[in-house]
Amino acid sequence: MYRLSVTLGQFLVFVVFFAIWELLVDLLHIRPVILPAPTAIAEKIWENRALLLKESWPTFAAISLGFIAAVVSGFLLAVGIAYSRIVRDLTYPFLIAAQILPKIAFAPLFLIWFGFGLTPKIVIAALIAFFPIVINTAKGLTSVDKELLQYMDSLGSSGWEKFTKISLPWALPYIFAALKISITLAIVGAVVGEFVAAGEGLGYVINSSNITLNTELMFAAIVTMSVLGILMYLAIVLLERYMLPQGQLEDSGHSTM
Amino acid sequence: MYRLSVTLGQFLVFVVFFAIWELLVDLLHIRPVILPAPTAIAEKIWENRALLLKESWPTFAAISLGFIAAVVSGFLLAVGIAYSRIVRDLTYPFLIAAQILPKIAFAPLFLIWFGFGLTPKIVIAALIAFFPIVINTAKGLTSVDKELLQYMDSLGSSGWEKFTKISLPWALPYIFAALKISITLAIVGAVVGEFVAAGEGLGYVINSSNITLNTELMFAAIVTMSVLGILMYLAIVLLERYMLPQGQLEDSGHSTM
Amino acid sequence: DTVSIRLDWAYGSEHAPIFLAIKKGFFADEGIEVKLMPGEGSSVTAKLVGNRDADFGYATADQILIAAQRGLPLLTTAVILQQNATALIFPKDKPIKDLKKDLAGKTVGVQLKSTTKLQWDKVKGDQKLDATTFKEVPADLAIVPLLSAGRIDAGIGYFFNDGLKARAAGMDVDWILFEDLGVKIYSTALFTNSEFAQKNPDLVRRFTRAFVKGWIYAKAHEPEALAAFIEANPETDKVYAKMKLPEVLRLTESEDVSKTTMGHSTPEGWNSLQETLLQMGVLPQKIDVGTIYTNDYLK
Amino acid sequence: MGKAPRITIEDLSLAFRTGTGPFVALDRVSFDIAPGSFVSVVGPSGCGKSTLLKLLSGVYSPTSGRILFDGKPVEKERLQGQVGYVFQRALLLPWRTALQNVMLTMEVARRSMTRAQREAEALKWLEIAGLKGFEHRFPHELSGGMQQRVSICRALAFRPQILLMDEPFGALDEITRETLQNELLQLWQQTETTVVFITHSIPEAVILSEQIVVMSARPGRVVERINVPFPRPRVDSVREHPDFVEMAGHIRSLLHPRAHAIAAE
Amino acid sequence: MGKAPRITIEDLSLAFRTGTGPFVALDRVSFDIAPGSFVSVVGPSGCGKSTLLKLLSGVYSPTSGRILFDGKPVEKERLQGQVGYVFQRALLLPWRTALQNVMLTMEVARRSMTRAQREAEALKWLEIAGLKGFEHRFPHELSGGMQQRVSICRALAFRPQILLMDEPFGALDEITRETLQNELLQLWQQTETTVVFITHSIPEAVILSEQIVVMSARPGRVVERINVPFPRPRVDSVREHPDFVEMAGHIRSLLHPRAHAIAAE
Ligand SMILES: Nc1ncnc2c1ncn2[C@@H]1O[C@H](COP(=O)(O)OP(=O)(O)OP(=O)(O)O)[C@@H](O)[C@H]1O
Ligand SMILES: Nc1ncnc2c1ncn2[C@@H]1O[C@H](COP(=O)(O)OP(=O)(O)OP(=O)(O)O)[C@@H](O)[C@H]1O
Ligand SMILES: [Mg+2]
Ligand SMILES: [Mg+2]
Repeated sequence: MYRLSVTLGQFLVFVVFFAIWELLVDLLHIRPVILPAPTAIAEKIWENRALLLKESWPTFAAISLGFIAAVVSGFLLAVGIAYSRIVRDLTYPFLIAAQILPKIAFAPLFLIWFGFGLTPKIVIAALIAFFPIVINTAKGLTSVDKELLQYMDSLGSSGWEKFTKISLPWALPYIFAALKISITLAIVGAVVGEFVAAGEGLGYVINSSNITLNTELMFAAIVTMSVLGILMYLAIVLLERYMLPQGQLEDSGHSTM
Repeated sequence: MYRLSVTLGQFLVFVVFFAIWELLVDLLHIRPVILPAPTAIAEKIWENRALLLKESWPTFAAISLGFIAAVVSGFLLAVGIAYSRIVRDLTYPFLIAAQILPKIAFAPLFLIWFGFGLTPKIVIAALIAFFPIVINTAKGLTSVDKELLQYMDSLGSSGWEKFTKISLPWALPYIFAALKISITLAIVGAVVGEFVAAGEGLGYVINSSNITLNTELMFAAIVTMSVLGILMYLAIVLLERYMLPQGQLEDSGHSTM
Repeated sequence: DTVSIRLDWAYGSEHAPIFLAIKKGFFADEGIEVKLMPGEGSSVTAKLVGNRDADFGYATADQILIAAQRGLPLLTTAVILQQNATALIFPKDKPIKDLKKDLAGKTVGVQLKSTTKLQWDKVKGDQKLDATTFKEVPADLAIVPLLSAGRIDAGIGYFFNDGLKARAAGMDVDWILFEDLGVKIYSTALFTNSEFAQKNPDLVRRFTRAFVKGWIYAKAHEPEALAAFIEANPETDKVYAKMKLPEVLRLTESEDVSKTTMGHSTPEGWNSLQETLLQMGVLPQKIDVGTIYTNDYLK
Repeated sequence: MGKAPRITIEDLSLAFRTGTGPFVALDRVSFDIAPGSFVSVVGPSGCGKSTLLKLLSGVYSPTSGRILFDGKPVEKERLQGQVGYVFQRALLLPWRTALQNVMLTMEVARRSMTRAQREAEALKWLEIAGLKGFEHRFPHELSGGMQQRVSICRALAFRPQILLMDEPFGALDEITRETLQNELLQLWQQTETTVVFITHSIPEAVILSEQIVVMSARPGRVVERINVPFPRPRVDSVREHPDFVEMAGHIRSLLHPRAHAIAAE
Repeated sequence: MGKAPRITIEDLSLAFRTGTGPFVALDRVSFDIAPGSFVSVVGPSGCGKSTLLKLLSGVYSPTSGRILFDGKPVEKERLQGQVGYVFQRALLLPWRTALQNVMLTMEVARRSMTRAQREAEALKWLEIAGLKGFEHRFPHELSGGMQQRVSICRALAFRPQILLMDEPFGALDEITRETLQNELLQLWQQTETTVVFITHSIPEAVILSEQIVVMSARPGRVVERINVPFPRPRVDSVREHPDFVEMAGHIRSLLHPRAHAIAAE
């Protein structure tokens, strides 16, 4: 019952949003270069469906590879930070510096350093998506109940066991929060990468249609991009539902009938 | 003792990093337009110190205002999400969609929608920095020990008291993790904003020196940018030390002598 | 042989002759397979070719000169667009006839991401405009929407990009060419890495020949060029593309070219460009322009 | 401070939603608690004692049945400042020191007190509980029994009208336990406080209370309600009194068969 | 399974770092534990009992002094699979069910067992503890006593050579407590297990153990070590035996003055 009305509610908000948009464009005679109407965008999407689908693939590849690279490396670094004070103290300043560097400013240089095609896109996506993984995972790993670890110590368990049986499950909610943030950042990264360093992909379509002031096509590509992104985000949500047992999901807790 | 050697270690890593960079540039005869040597950059910073200092102000303003806007609005939304299932269910899809939209692609349109100067920069910075605040804060607020809240209920305490005395302090570590992620994103946002929508600020210096192939100046501005960012990041770390009592700081815990 | 070439920006009908050359097999005739890539501004293209990440580039001459002065080994083999396309664009209902008077109180959009802003600075100096009487705002990639939204009263951009796009979008705009304000400089040119040229003189010659041939042929067969471009870029705005191509082709003309051949350039032309850049303040010192261009590969 | 209300528990049931379907924790429990009385609840582990206390404090809402305070249904607003609750777990705020944890309840339930009054009151109770010198320790720096004592102080310090105590003295040594029992009885006698007290110690229940509610498990039901007639103060020697021994034996026998049945089930 | 080691505690001290400077929790504690013996530790709350157990299990390292197992210093590797520990808190993994929590120790400490064996063993212990039907509940769906029982099962299920139990039965009703006491004694008699048992109940200590270590607080010191000579099995009636009463009284008197001093300090 509740689920159904929520879905309806979400749908309604969507419809109202687009209706207002359409009306505003119509009533205020806003030119398509400034803001195209939703119907015009929809039309453009339908017209260019083959193109948009085709261009989605390289973008998808860049996002997923960049994301995976960020997750793997970020996770490993977080483990280092959580378990070794030296690693933490020696990497933190550089980590932060690296995160603060406006990577977008480097994008043209990336082109020169990493060549064309997939590589620079993946690098940018990974670089942008990396930081939240490190911060959140390290936080999760260090917030473990100390007595639980002591209990494992009393069993003479190995560090590896403590890690897999206690710390990792404990940190999972933190990690999933990070994954959700990072996937969206990987998307931004891949798009930026495609702005500067690619002749294909949705980012390229967005950029080139922006330059040629083909605003409808730009919006069409942005919409496709968003749909792609939402699908990837949902994949993570599903993974979370699957991996986090009942005891750890947000909406669990004491429940009376 | 340990602190001292860490500082030395960090310093050493820095020195080695720059030494290798300098050497590589020198040995491989890399042209300054492609990658200037650290010494050349340092020289450029010194030469242009007045300019860089002056241009730091608008950037600083954009970052801080955008960050504050993101924190305030993100926090409020997170509270709504944590306490109202309807708010959560109705905002989540849009939140995610908004996060996934390549806001950078919109940057030129922001000019049209928000005018020139500070506003579009703040908007972009806030939009990019917003998401981690919402996700992490909501996570923190919903992860509170249910029995603690029940205890407060038994006292007949108001929702506001439960919030300020239990949920908020409980969520603080999550919130600070988010602040650290977000400040760096606000920096990226402000720079992107300055790339497209400003005639001043470090982002503008980076962009315009990139066009005139004055790569040294571009790096000089990037370095200044990073220093600015690191200072702001450190401000948050200090705030964290000050606000999180001993019981909640990362390195607390059972400690024997 | 496979030769890569990076253009200045995303594909537009200003690149139609290149698509035509590929389609007609001019490159194939020379035994060359072309790897065509869009660009992200002339400055990036210049850097990439200087770094040997692309064999050829198609970018504005000012950026080539700046990059060469900054030590990148670049060699221009054909100056295709002989005239400066930069213009002050404004709606007809807020006309600007006399720069000195009509700009007062207006907001001018400038593009920081291109040297057009610097050219505008030179114009301001040359024409002794009082910059305090009007307002300049950044407007990268958004001249037309901003004009359309009334956020700016005039914008600096390429007339064949921003100007024609505005018209294609149904706005009634006019423009003053910088060429007519005394900024006579070469525009877009074909260039390569000089080290690459030294090692492969024959390949460079063949490539340049095929490239220029495309432009000559396009000038004579404009509809065919347009068709080739649209075929390769079906999602393009066809009205705008059709409007733009003849204007671009017209820019290939000059007194010099009419006497010699398409793509030809002169020491005077390059020196005048260098002079302008010096005045604009983007070039710290002079270089010998003879080292950065040659007409040798035009046969 | 007003008078404690008469508490009427009518046909109270509560079922939990679990992975394997609903689980009935309390099944039609009914009894009265007179104002100012001292009621102990005993029963096997898992029979629903804590659940009953959570219902009384308004933390849970019943699946059916109701709880009346002076004939009126409980409302959260009316509960404010009336109920002191010692949870089974110490349940301290990890970011507050012992002292600050004790002050928490007063902040919430006794707004009229000044900060200084709160602190004085908290310090007094910490001292009674033998925690002098540990006021500024964080919970993780205290032993298990000490944490439990802080939790008891927290509930006693604000002098509630109704005191719900879930095995408060379980983790304490005999001496500390006796000290706190005495303090509790004194507080109860001096004020009009109603105490509902869960314990696993039958002697403790008999020594402290006026009435003992004996519960059985699966589903949680009231088996018998026993009045404890011994005069006060009840000294340690009452333990040897034949009536005392008999009553303890009776309660034990009430608990026995059921409990064994569970263990063997 | 090998024989339990002889445990030698030599001059063991431990100080905690606190906000207000170092705090001595244990002060030069020395005693021996013979292989296969049952030792109870009693003492006022906060006297360092839990700390002692954490030192024995290798969780803490002493500030000075040492612990020898068969004459050799303890090492983490050698402890593996030897020590079962029931913490004072239930300390279950919130994301594992009761069954999975019990299986945790076997996964770590008894690698040779198959999954099925582990499960069978875990189920057996859960049944003994009266938790049949609750195997697939998550900790937050169990009552306090049930959680504690899961924690006890977890320690017993893998049949360690040394069993450290920190007030294991504190939160249990008499019947469940007796059942588990009997199970524990049986396990102890059948195998060569050494048990170190913390309790606040003097009768419990006397009934269960061969030796009782009485501790005092601030700083934590050993006051006396008492041998318990009563023959086994010790039935409930032993409580009435005059020797028993006398011993209990003696222990109480050892704890009394100190404890009162603390409360008044
Ligand atoms: N992590 C810690 N930091 C500082 N002090 C501590 C810490 N852990 C324990 N203490 C102190 O050490 C002393 C002994 O603690 P311990 O937990 O061993 O007591 P205990 O005998 O088990 O008491 P209880 O019966 O209450 O559980 C206490 O005074 C306690 O405050
Ligand atoms: N949140 C919950 N979800 C599902 N079942 C629950 C929940 N809380 C308690 N129960 C079940 O309800 C029953 C009663 O629990 P309760 O905590 O009231 O027992 P109790 O009498 O306090 O036991 P103990 O003496 O062990 O503390 C138990 O069987 C328990 O498993
Ligand atoms: Mg209970
Ligand atoms: Mg203890």
